[in-house]
Amino acid sequence: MTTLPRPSLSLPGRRSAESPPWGYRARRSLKVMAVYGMVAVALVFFLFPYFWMVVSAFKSPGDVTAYPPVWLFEPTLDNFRELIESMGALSALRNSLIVVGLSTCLALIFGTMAAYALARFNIKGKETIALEILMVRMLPPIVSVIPLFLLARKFGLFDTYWILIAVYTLMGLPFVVWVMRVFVQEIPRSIEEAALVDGCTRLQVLFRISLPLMLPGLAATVVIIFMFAWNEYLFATMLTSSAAKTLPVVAANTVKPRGISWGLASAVGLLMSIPVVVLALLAQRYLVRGLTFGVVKG
Amino acid sequence: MGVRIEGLWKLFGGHTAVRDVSVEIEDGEFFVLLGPSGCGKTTTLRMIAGLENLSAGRVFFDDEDVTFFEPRRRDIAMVFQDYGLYPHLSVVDNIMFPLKVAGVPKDERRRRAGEVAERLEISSLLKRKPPQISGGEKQRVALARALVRNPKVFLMDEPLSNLDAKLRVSMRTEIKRLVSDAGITTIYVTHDQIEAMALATRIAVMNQGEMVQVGNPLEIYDRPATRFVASFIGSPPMNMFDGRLNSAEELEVVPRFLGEAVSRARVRQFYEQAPSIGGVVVGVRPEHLRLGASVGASNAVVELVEPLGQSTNVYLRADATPFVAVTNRTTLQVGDRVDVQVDESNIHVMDKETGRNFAVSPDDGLGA
Amino acid sequence: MPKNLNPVRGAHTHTPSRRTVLKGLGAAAAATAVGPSLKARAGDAVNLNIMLTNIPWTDAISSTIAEAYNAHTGGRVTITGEQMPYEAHYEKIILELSSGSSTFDIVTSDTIWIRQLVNNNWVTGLEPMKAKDPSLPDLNWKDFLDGPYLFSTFNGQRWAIHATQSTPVFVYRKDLLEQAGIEPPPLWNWDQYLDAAKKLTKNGVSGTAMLLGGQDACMGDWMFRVMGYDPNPPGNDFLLNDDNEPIFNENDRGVRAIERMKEILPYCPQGVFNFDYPDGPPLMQEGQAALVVHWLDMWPGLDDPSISKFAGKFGYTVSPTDNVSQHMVAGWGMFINAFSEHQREAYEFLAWMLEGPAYQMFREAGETTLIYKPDLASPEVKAQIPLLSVYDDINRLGTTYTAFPPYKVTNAAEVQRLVYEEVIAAVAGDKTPQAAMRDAEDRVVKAMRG
Amino acid sequence: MLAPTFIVLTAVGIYPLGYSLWISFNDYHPSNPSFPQGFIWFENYLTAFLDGQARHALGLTAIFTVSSVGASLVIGFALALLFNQRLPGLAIARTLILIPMLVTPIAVGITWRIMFNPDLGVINYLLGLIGIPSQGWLASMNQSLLSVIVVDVWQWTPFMFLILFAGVRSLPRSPFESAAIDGASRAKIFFLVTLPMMRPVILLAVLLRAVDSVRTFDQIFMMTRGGPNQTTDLVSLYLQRVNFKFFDIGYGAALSWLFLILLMAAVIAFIRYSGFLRSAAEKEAR
Repeated sequence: MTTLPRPSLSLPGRRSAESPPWGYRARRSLKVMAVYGMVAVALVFFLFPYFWMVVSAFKSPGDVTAYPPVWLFEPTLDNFRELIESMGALSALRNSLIVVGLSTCLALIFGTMAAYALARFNIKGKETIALEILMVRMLPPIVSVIPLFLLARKFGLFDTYWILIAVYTLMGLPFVVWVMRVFVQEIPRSIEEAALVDGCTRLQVLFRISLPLMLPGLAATVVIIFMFAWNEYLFATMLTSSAAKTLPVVAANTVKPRGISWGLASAVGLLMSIPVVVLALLAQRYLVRGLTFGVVKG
Repeated sequence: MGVRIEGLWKLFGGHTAVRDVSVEIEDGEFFVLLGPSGCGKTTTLRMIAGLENLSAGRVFFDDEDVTFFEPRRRDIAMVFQDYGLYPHLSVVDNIMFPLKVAGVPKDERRRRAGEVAERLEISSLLKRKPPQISGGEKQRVALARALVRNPKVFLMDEPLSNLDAKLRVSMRTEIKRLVSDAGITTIYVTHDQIEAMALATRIAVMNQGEMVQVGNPLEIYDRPATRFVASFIGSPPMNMFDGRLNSAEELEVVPRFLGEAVSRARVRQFYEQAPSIGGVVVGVRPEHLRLGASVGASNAVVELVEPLGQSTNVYLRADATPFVAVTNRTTLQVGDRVDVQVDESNIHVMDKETGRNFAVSPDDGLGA
Repeated sequence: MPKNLNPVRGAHTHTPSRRTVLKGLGAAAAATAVGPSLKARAGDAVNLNIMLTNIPWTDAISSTIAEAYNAHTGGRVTITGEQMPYEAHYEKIILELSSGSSTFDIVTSDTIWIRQLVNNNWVTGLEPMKAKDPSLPDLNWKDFLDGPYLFSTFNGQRWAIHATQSTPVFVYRKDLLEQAGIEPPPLWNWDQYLDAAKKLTKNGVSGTAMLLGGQDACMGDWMFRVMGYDPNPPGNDFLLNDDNEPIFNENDRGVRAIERMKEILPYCPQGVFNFDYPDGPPLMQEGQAALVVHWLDMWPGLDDPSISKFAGKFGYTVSPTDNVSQHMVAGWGMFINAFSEHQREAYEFLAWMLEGPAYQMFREAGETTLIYKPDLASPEVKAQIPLLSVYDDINRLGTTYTAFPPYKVTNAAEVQRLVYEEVIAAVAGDKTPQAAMRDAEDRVVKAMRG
Repeated sequence: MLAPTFIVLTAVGIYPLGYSLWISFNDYHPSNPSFPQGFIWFENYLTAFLDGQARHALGLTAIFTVSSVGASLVIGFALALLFNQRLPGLAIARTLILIPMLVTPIAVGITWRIMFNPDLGVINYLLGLIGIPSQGWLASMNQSLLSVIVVDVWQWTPFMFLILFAGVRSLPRSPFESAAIDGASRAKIFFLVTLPMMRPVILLAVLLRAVDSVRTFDQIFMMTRGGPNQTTDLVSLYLQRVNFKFFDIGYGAALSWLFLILLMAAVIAFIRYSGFLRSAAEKEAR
């Protein structure tokens, strides 16, 4: 038995005054500085174009094309004014919100139901289904835009919300099914069985028990499918006219043959990014988890 | 190889996880760090391994200061609570991994891995991958991987806590056998006092970041230095009662028979150690309570009897205070009145505030 | 594909007439007033929906003109317009009209797509309408330039009212020419142009600019040069003869045009290969180039000091040429959709447009390619839009008008694209100009099937 | 419960597909009734095999996809490891870095076109400040493809990063500590432990990105429309031209189908070769 220290009742600070040698601390702070340095480089690369877009949105036509670029200028809201007054941005915004909002909801509901069915009931060939879902995502949109245009014409759906809602619902479905299947699987069956024993119907189990547990997954999915539908251009421009025109069409319209309205284009880009960025910020905690599609369980 | 740590501190933000821990572990010792979860034992182990930066202090292997060595330069092996196997590698590749990164030739790697696998009886699993084998098997693989490289120090972080009760006991004996065969210095972290008692040549009990007592298992059991150690070790735990040292003459405690069992001389001895302290905690281990048949002076009533086969837990109440005693097989029944007796030497009197055990003298088991 | 070949349906000519009666606006129409249809009852408000693109004169249609016309009809007719990006305008026209859609009552279209609309019977001729229904108002063409007739008339019939007329204009920096000691051009040949471009290239200013990134814009650049070489019978386009055989490389003039383009390439800004119409004006406003030849309607704002650093320093004249005195014209027209349910109202609206004030509203909205003679004669307008001085030069030099090339074929967009691809490949140096022209001829012949 | 999905899939997904399959066996020019129209068996498909522009577009698409996905994988992985450090402020930076993927591709295209403008753009200006001569970017036939790849990497690396980051975060810690203790250097830990353990996540991220990347249209259309001189003429842009400039709808459909079949073959090969779905299914079974 060797000499052992007594149980120490000493106060903190007595021994900690003795600090690690300089080399050790320096190496560590060098490492921290390197991390922050790289983060700064990444931030500049990923944020500068967005910054430039935001800045341009508030520039006058003379400032926005100025060369060398001007960094200090008198900000103006003219671009936004023009968007609203002569480019119909407000009604397009309303259309976008209705179309994208509804289709996101529908895709969520249908997709979650399908995911629930796939995950809970033993359906053969899950691998094939996953593959098929992926295929829908791979379709070049240009393949289906002309048939859909004719379909919409035939059934009087052209330039209505319904056709775009249907298309965006389809676009979102594969994603929802894929992500939600994983979240359904992670809900212990025993919880649902307990609810059944406690006298819930199957539907009540779904809405009262399972759905709340799937919320993180739903949140992540909402952001992604909302984003894709919100930013979709080809169908929006082909399947609508004036009544159901959405924001991406307005955005494309800012490229005028006599000069890109750089300010207008930036303003509409900024305007459009706001809802998505807000949504993503709200759900970003869940985004990380929701996006691994069950390949990793986080 | 001996391990010496001096004044180890670990601060996480404002929280002090490890507070000025120093200890010297001898070559070949099986040293257990014991304590409840969050007491800093795992952090201490990880600082020894080099996985955690330390806020202050020094770590020596023999006489070499390894405080700022990266883990890979310390020549140690470690078994993790969740085994830390590489999920993408087969069992044999897992075992060979340390040899591979050390640049051992392939044939040599295979030979050594085969030997270790043989010794741990996992030769039939070599081709499988970790997700395909059971917890006990993973545990063996992790041990094999640690043993294959003949490390200087063997670190184990709660290696048995993910196993079921039965397997835990059998693995426990196996680990003890393997490690003592190899004669490697081992530092072992656990919160299970039985495991600690069974394995250790010496135990260090930790609480709230501090090392409160170091000693061999029986010392720790018989002479707990503090109220914490006393209550942490033993099952069922030590009975504890609030009491007062009113004067050099009197130890007041309910149930009264306890106070009565302590001689005046001994009360004075306690009182001299801390004359100003009134509140004390009086402790007695359940197996030190002797239950006699009631001969008039019965002082307790039986409330519940738990026959465990080997022994029996008898739950009693005296002076409206409940406590438990452990006896051999007994015919006692609920409602029986019994006479409870205890030896003065088995009664611990501890400072209510600091927790210090007056029954253990400072140089008693705690070294200098 | 079965199409409604009858451009004017009975129901649609009759009902509006009755409306006019009740409004007390046309006595003659009373004679034709017959059975009311459920769709459009007398006194119902009518909405005319117009397919527009995103340029100033179409802005005017959906704003000031819409208001004025609504007031003019006492609130009976409202005008709505939908702006299509120029890039998407062509495909939208085809998709809409080929499916027989009545979404748009009036469709605006670039010159080069006109044959498509007419040959497919997607639009209603103005003169046949008038012939069928004499109660319709007369169309007053006399206050407008002659150029647009070229591209809105087929088989002796009028198919559209013209909205604008564009023509090549040579824009140059007066100050830079003066500094370099170059006499400013009334009429240059291409050698003089190249020479000036060389001299003007310095200090971050390019001698000249081209817009090679856009199909239509690059074709313009090439055609300005093509037409400078050989006399053509008036009315012939430079691309195909009357039998739709390629003639753009007759006597190697296509090759020579490409060589010209390659010669001035070193004196162009770096971005020249990706520049399209929208990139031109900022380039000149910021003073990055000294000379450019391009369509008149693509250079607005050069003399606006709030967006142009070199406002007031630009001169305008006719496009350089070697030995021909023809000048291309192109522009936009407004057509009546053959599937529209409001053809009569559409006609009335177009007739009202031709009364004149609407064209002044074009100008007020910022349009610079004017065709309304009273505007063009006004000194204030000319001072306001110095670009228009090019018309004076055209008149002074006695040039004749000729229409922009591919307007004569039905699949103009495709033909233009094929030629564009070959021209750009040759300018980029992927092919020799000769090979490119041969390939272009082959591909155009193939594209003319059927 | 599968019914609504099935209905939407049929009406909006399968029907147009079937229609375009049928059209692909037709000569169909809605823009020009005087052209021959009608059923022509496999003529469109035969034409496609001889179409040099289609091959050119396919080659460009392959280069574009491989380099864009490859670059965003490397950068995304580096970012995932970088942001896995526990240091103050990184959480905010991590969120900010997601912004590019949230911006409308149309606006992304326009913004980058403005910035890439060789004569008026801010990028050449900034490069000029540090003494780098101005580049042609989108206008240069040598750099245009690179430039559109840069934009794609810019926009979608955050998406890649998000998936990889989730993967890195969910990795158990102990194998890395085991490896450190077993004597592995940082590089060895990365190649022998991190990479193999991240394999399923990497495969997933690559698959998702690649499938999206081959369809990229909006940004490139806004930036170059396939130019200059067709150096950025990806399949999606060529398809748009065939369909909407030439209005050769039958041929466009045939090209689309060939492209889709090729893509499916590539994806299936990728999945089979990498055992991606199998490993996911195994994981699920446990």
